[in-house]
Amino acid sequence: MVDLTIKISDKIELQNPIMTASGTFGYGDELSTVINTNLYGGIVSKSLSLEPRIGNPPPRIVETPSGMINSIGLANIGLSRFLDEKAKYFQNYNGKIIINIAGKQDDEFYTILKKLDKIEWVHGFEINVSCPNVKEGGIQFGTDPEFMFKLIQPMRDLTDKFLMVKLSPNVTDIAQMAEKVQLAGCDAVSMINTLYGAAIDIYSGKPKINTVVGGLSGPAIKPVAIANVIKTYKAVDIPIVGIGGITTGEDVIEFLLAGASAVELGTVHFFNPNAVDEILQFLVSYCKKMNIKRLRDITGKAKI
Amino acid sequence: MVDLTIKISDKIELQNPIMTASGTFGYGDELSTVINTNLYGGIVSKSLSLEPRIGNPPPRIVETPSGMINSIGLANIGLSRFLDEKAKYFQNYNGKIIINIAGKQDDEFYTILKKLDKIEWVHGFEINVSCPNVKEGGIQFGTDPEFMFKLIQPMRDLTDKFLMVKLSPNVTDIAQMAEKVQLAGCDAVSMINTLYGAAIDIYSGKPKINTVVGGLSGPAIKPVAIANVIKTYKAVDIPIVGIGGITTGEDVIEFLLAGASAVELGTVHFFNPNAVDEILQFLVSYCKKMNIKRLRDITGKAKI
Amino acid sequence: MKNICESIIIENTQLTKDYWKLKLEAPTIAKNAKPGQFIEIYFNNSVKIFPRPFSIAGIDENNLVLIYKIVGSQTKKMTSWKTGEQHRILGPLGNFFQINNIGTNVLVGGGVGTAPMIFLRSHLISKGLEPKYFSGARNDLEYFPEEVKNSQLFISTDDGSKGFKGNVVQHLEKEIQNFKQPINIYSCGPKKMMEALKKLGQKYKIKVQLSMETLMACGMGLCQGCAIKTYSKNGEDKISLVCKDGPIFKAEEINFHG
Amino acid sequence: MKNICESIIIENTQLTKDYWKLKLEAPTIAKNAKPGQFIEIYFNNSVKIFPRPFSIAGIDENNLVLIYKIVGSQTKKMTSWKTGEQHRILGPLGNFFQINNIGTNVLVGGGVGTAPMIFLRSHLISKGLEPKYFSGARNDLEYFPEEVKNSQLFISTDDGSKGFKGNVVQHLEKEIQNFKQPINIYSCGPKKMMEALKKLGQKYKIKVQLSMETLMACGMGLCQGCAIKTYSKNGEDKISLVCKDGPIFKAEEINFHG
Ligand SMILES: Cc1cc2nc3c(=O)[nH]c(=O)nc-3n(C[C@H](O)[C@H](O)[C@H](O)COP(=O)(O)OP(=O)(O)OC[C@H]3O[C@@H](n4cnc5c(N)ncnc54)[C@H](O)[C@@H]3O)c2cc1C
Ligand SMILES: Cc1cc2nc3c(=O)[nH]c(=O)nc-3n(C[C@H](O)[C@H](O)[C@H](O)COP(=O)(O)OP(=O)(O)OC[C@H]3O[C@@H](n4cnc5c(N)ncnc54)[C@H](O)[C@@H]3O)c2cc1C
Ligand SMILES: Cc1cc2nc3c(=O)[nH]c(=O)nc-3n(C[C@H](O)[C@H](O)[C@H](O)COP(=O)(O)O)c2cc1C
Ligand SMILES: Cc1cc2nc3c(=O)[nH]c(=O)nc-3n(C[C@H](O)[C@H](O)[C@H](O)COP(=O)(O)O)c2cc1C
Ligand code: FES
Ligand code: FES
Repeated sequence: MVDLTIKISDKIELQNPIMTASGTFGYGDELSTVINTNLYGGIVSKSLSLEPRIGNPPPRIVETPSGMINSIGLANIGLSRFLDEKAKYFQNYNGKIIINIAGKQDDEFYTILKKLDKIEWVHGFEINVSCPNVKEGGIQFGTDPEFMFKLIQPMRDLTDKFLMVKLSPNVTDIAQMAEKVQLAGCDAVSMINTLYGAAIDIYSGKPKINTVVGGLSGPAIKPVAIANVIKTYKAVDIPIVGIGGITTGEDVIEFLLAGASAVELGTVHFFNPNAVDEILQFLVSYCKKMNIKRLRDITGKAKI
Repeated sequence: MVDLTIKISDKIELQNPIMTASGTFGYGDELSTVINTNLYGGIVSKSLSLEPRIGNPPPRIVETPSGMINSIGLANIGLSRFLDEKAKYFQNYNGKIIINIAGKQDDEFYTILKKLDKIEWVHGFEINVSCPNVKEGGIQFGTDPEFMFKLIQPMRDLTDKFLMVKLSPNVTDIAQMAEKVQLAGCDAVSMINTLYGAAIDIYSGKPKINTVVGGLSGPAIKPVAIANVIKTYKAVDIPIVGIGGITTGEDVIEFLLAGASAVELGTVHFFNPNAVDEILQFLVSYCKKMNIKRLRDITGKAKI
Repeated sequence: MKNICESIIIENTQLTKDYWKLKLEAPTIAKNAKPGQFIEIYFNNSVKIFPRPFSIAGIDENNLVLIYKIVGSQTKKMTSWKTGEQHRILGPLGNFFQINNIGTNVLVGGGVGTAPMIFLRSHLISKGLEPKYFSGARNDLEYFPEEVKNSQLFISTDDGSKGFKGNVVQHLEKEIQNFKQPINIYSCGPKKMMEALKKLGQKYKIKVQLSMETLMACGMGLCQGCAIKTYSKNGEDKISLVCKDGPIFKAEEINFHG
Repeated sequence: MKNICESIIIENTQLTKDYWKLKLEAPTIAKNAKPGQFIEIYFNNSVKIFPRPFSIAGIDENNLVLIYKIVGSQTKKMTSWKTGEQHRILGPLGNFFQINNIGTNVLVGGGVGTAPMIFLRSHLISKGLEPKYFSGARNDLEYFPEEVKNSQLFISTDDGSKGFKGNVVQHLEKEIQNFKQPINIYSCGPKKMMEALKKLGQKYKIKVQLSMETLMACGMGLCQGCAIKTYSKNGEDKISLVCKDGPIFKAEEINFHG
């Protein structure tokens, strides 16, 4: 028997290390008629804001070599509708439910956090700091260590639930950001959000993404994510949730060896909605072949 | 008749905007028996250091989705052997010759620059600031704006030749770095060098690259490069040389529209040594189709 | 109910220079599919990562019929697919045409927009309805639904190389007074054509349903990438997802100036 | 002289479970190729971007013969290539075996290491020399050079399912005293085997030439990616490029502990 359960901090135990990445799995229920969504260890919701947001105008996505750029603009139905419409599905959901929160200013984050802290089926939070702060002229919360620290530190007092911060790779030193997350008393750090990316239509001269620069994801960015996890694993003691280009079970093992305790599947859902199933099968067969009893034991075990 | 000539500052005019990216074209002569190397507007040499370097131990390269990671470690034959062995080939070379310089401390850069300034067939320099500074505990010259400025500013007094600085994308704000290059009086900026990337063999647990983290290049990183060129074009007035994942003529046009005055071909040489030929043919047919008389006129003309 | 399956290629034949017909065995999808719906085809291990959406052009027992045009790398790749091969597909996706049982049903298809119209037409005929079919193209090299009975088929080409000379909407407007009211228009094709149909609908107070196209990543509401600008019932600016809220929209919903 | 060309597939046939033979028309390369050299095969528009190196296993007029084993995605893809298709290749690349005209030439091939040995053997025979050929494998499912005249062919398998039971180097050591001096060994195969051959060479004072394998990006000295650890003439640590300084090295040059 192979034990796939893992813990991300003492607060969250998952039946397996596979979660969904925010924004790539709808609200969690869309795929439930196509695949068995209970296969996931946990679901991370689409980034939620206080009020509904229609998101950015089209075009919002474009294909790039082994990847894609998106600029959805955090389109979401807002906190109240989310709670009204999705509660029933999530109450009956097997795995853990982590709500990704994205605000345009500090208060928005805190308000959402306080409300959701009381909801029973919400097991934890992932804070998306890759969105521009409207008050501070659109600077991203996630690019300056002090700036981010000021945002996240008060959060620890607002909830005892699992609290994780999702970091952007578009910084000089992601490990330094992770250190701040740890300092703020958060339970874990997840990485990576998308890389900056852009594409231009050479016949119209127009950017292929409405906001000109969007977020690059998919298999293309996996090496960047692995490098970031390796660096961060050396720098902090809190668990790391690895994200970026995961497509196969091999990729999941690679993230775990690099230092991740769990992972999130993102873009793969668009080209292989069934990935979770194939990945879980691989994890079991890998553990058997390599004589690994508990998958969690391989975290950070790369020979580096 | 389509005019493909371009200028990168007043100091260098190229017969076309296609150059080679440092480290992906040997010393410039290796391919000369396979393709017509005179097709390039210019050749950028392998990074040169004062003394020969054997480079990093194997494994040095690995494939990643639509890309690769390398950690060659600036292996090169050193300045004197370079001048002895390659002079004859370069003296007879049609296009412009730009020497990429990589030192481990300030003095090494300056010594090489002074020597090469006197060599007639050397038309200009590309300064590689993505290497670790041995004196300062291995911090990269290219990640801190002030640190880089201190390195490059004295260079302007050492040569009147074309002087370009090659920037790393592994920073929070590449445009800020480019502003420093402009402030230092350099003639141009080239971007991007490789992204950080890593990969782990899941059966041996060993990193697939000797140095654990290496440099990611190839088609996968093109969107990142385009985004960086767009941002930098807004921030500086000096010309930009675009690098990163260029594979086809379409890619070259995309870089020019984004704001590049010229481009360098890198990883593509490994999977399509003939790319320059196919690209030049495309550039001509594109210009005809779009009724563009001078290719240089499209630089920065994306509708952003 | 959406279903992912390994479909088996039953037939893959060239129709015209650029048009191909693909028949796929996919029983569960075939059973549930309605005219206007589409499927996603997955391409393994490809530099281009998105699946590709194709309208269902017909159902033949357990099989789906698609009509596809070579426009880029993946449609090119599809032409090399051989009978017996398995390819993963997802469907049926999206909403479908709302059918009217009285008056005249007018189908307007252009280019690859032909595919869903053929399915819709068979469906209407199976219900005993006799739809009029307007098929327009730039010239006679495009694909036309030859099987349609001549009396109900109205062909036009921009260059007059086949049928009426002019665009398909001009052709329709010329004929429209002869049709029994109420008229219902169903259409799929280039944006320009659909915009003209929206105007025609407003002019003659005809209900028009349009099948919209955009770039899609997931095809099932996960990514929110397939957004188009639309209007809400009370005319406010809105954003809709083609794969989930569409691909079929009422003409008045579409903001063609977005 | 290296040449890039669109080679035409003449033949692509399965030899054993995992081994295939590919014959490609590439006149310029065929004319210049020497035993030990290799070519790079390019794969268009692929998620895996590197070309793949293959030793030349023989020349047949204008054609190159390759023997390849399915080990991953690109070798798998190659099995679908059909006669008449064009595929871009580059070659001949690298250095070649240095041939000795006196004494005994001993070829030692294991697994895909068979390919260059077959070419070398034909070459030696065309010069009137009679090489001994030692072919080793794990078991009889591997590919063996059947065409070799039996008296000169020495087969071994680890499990004894074919020929001598044991590894190829043990086999060779058993036979070596029967061979006429000076002996020259030429080999291509797994690292372990080549390391054992190096030791054998030291023990018996025999010149050994080894064909080395590494991951390659460019195959022609551009990227410096195919580095291996070697020793210089005076025993200093060195780094050599397999594609340019090799693939053939003197056994004493190779640092197997790198
Ligand atoms: C709901 C829906 C139903 C469709 N039904 C059919 C059908 O029945 N038959 C059929 O042949 N095609 C249909 N299409 C279009 C089909 O999906 C595209 O032609 C296909 O994705 C192109 O893939 P490719 O890799 O060959 O081309 P690519 O290499 O991806 O693209 C080639 C060129 O076509 C353009 N392009 C590609 N897709 C679109 C698009 N959706 N809208 C505008 N421009 C595009 C690209 O910008 C590019 O310039 C449908 C699309 C949608 C959204
Ligand atoms: C000079 C030279 C000559 C060669 N000649 C032949 C030949 O004649 N016939 C033949 O079948 N093969 C030969 N090879 C090996 C051949 O190049 C590889 O088998 C091929 O590149 C694998 O491609 P793939 O995409 O199928 O496998 P991949 O998917 O790239 O790899 C599959 C597995 O094999 C491993 N692997 C791949 N290539 C190598 C390598 N070079 N060394 C060690 N492990 C590797 C990978 O790490 C991976 O685990 C030669 C290699 C070199 C360097
Ligand atoms: C279409 C799309 C929408 C996304 N939306 C969000 C979001 O709302 N919030 C967030 O934190 N990350 C969002 N992301 C980022 C992903 O969660 C993930 O971090 C990133 O895509 C890298 O993983 P991948 O390569 O596996 O997709 C989005 C990604 C994509 C492709
Ligand atoms: C094998 C290899 C070696 C490289 N060596 C150097 C180098 O010596 N100096 C340098 O400035 N850049 C070096 N680079 C970076 C390239 O010049 C280029 O900036 C980068 O690869 C991005 O372009 P590409 O995606 O087109 O390859 C190297 C890249 C590769 C792949
Ligand atoms: S294509 Fe993903 S939501 Fe429509
Ligand atoms: S493979 Fe590029 S130098 Fe050898």
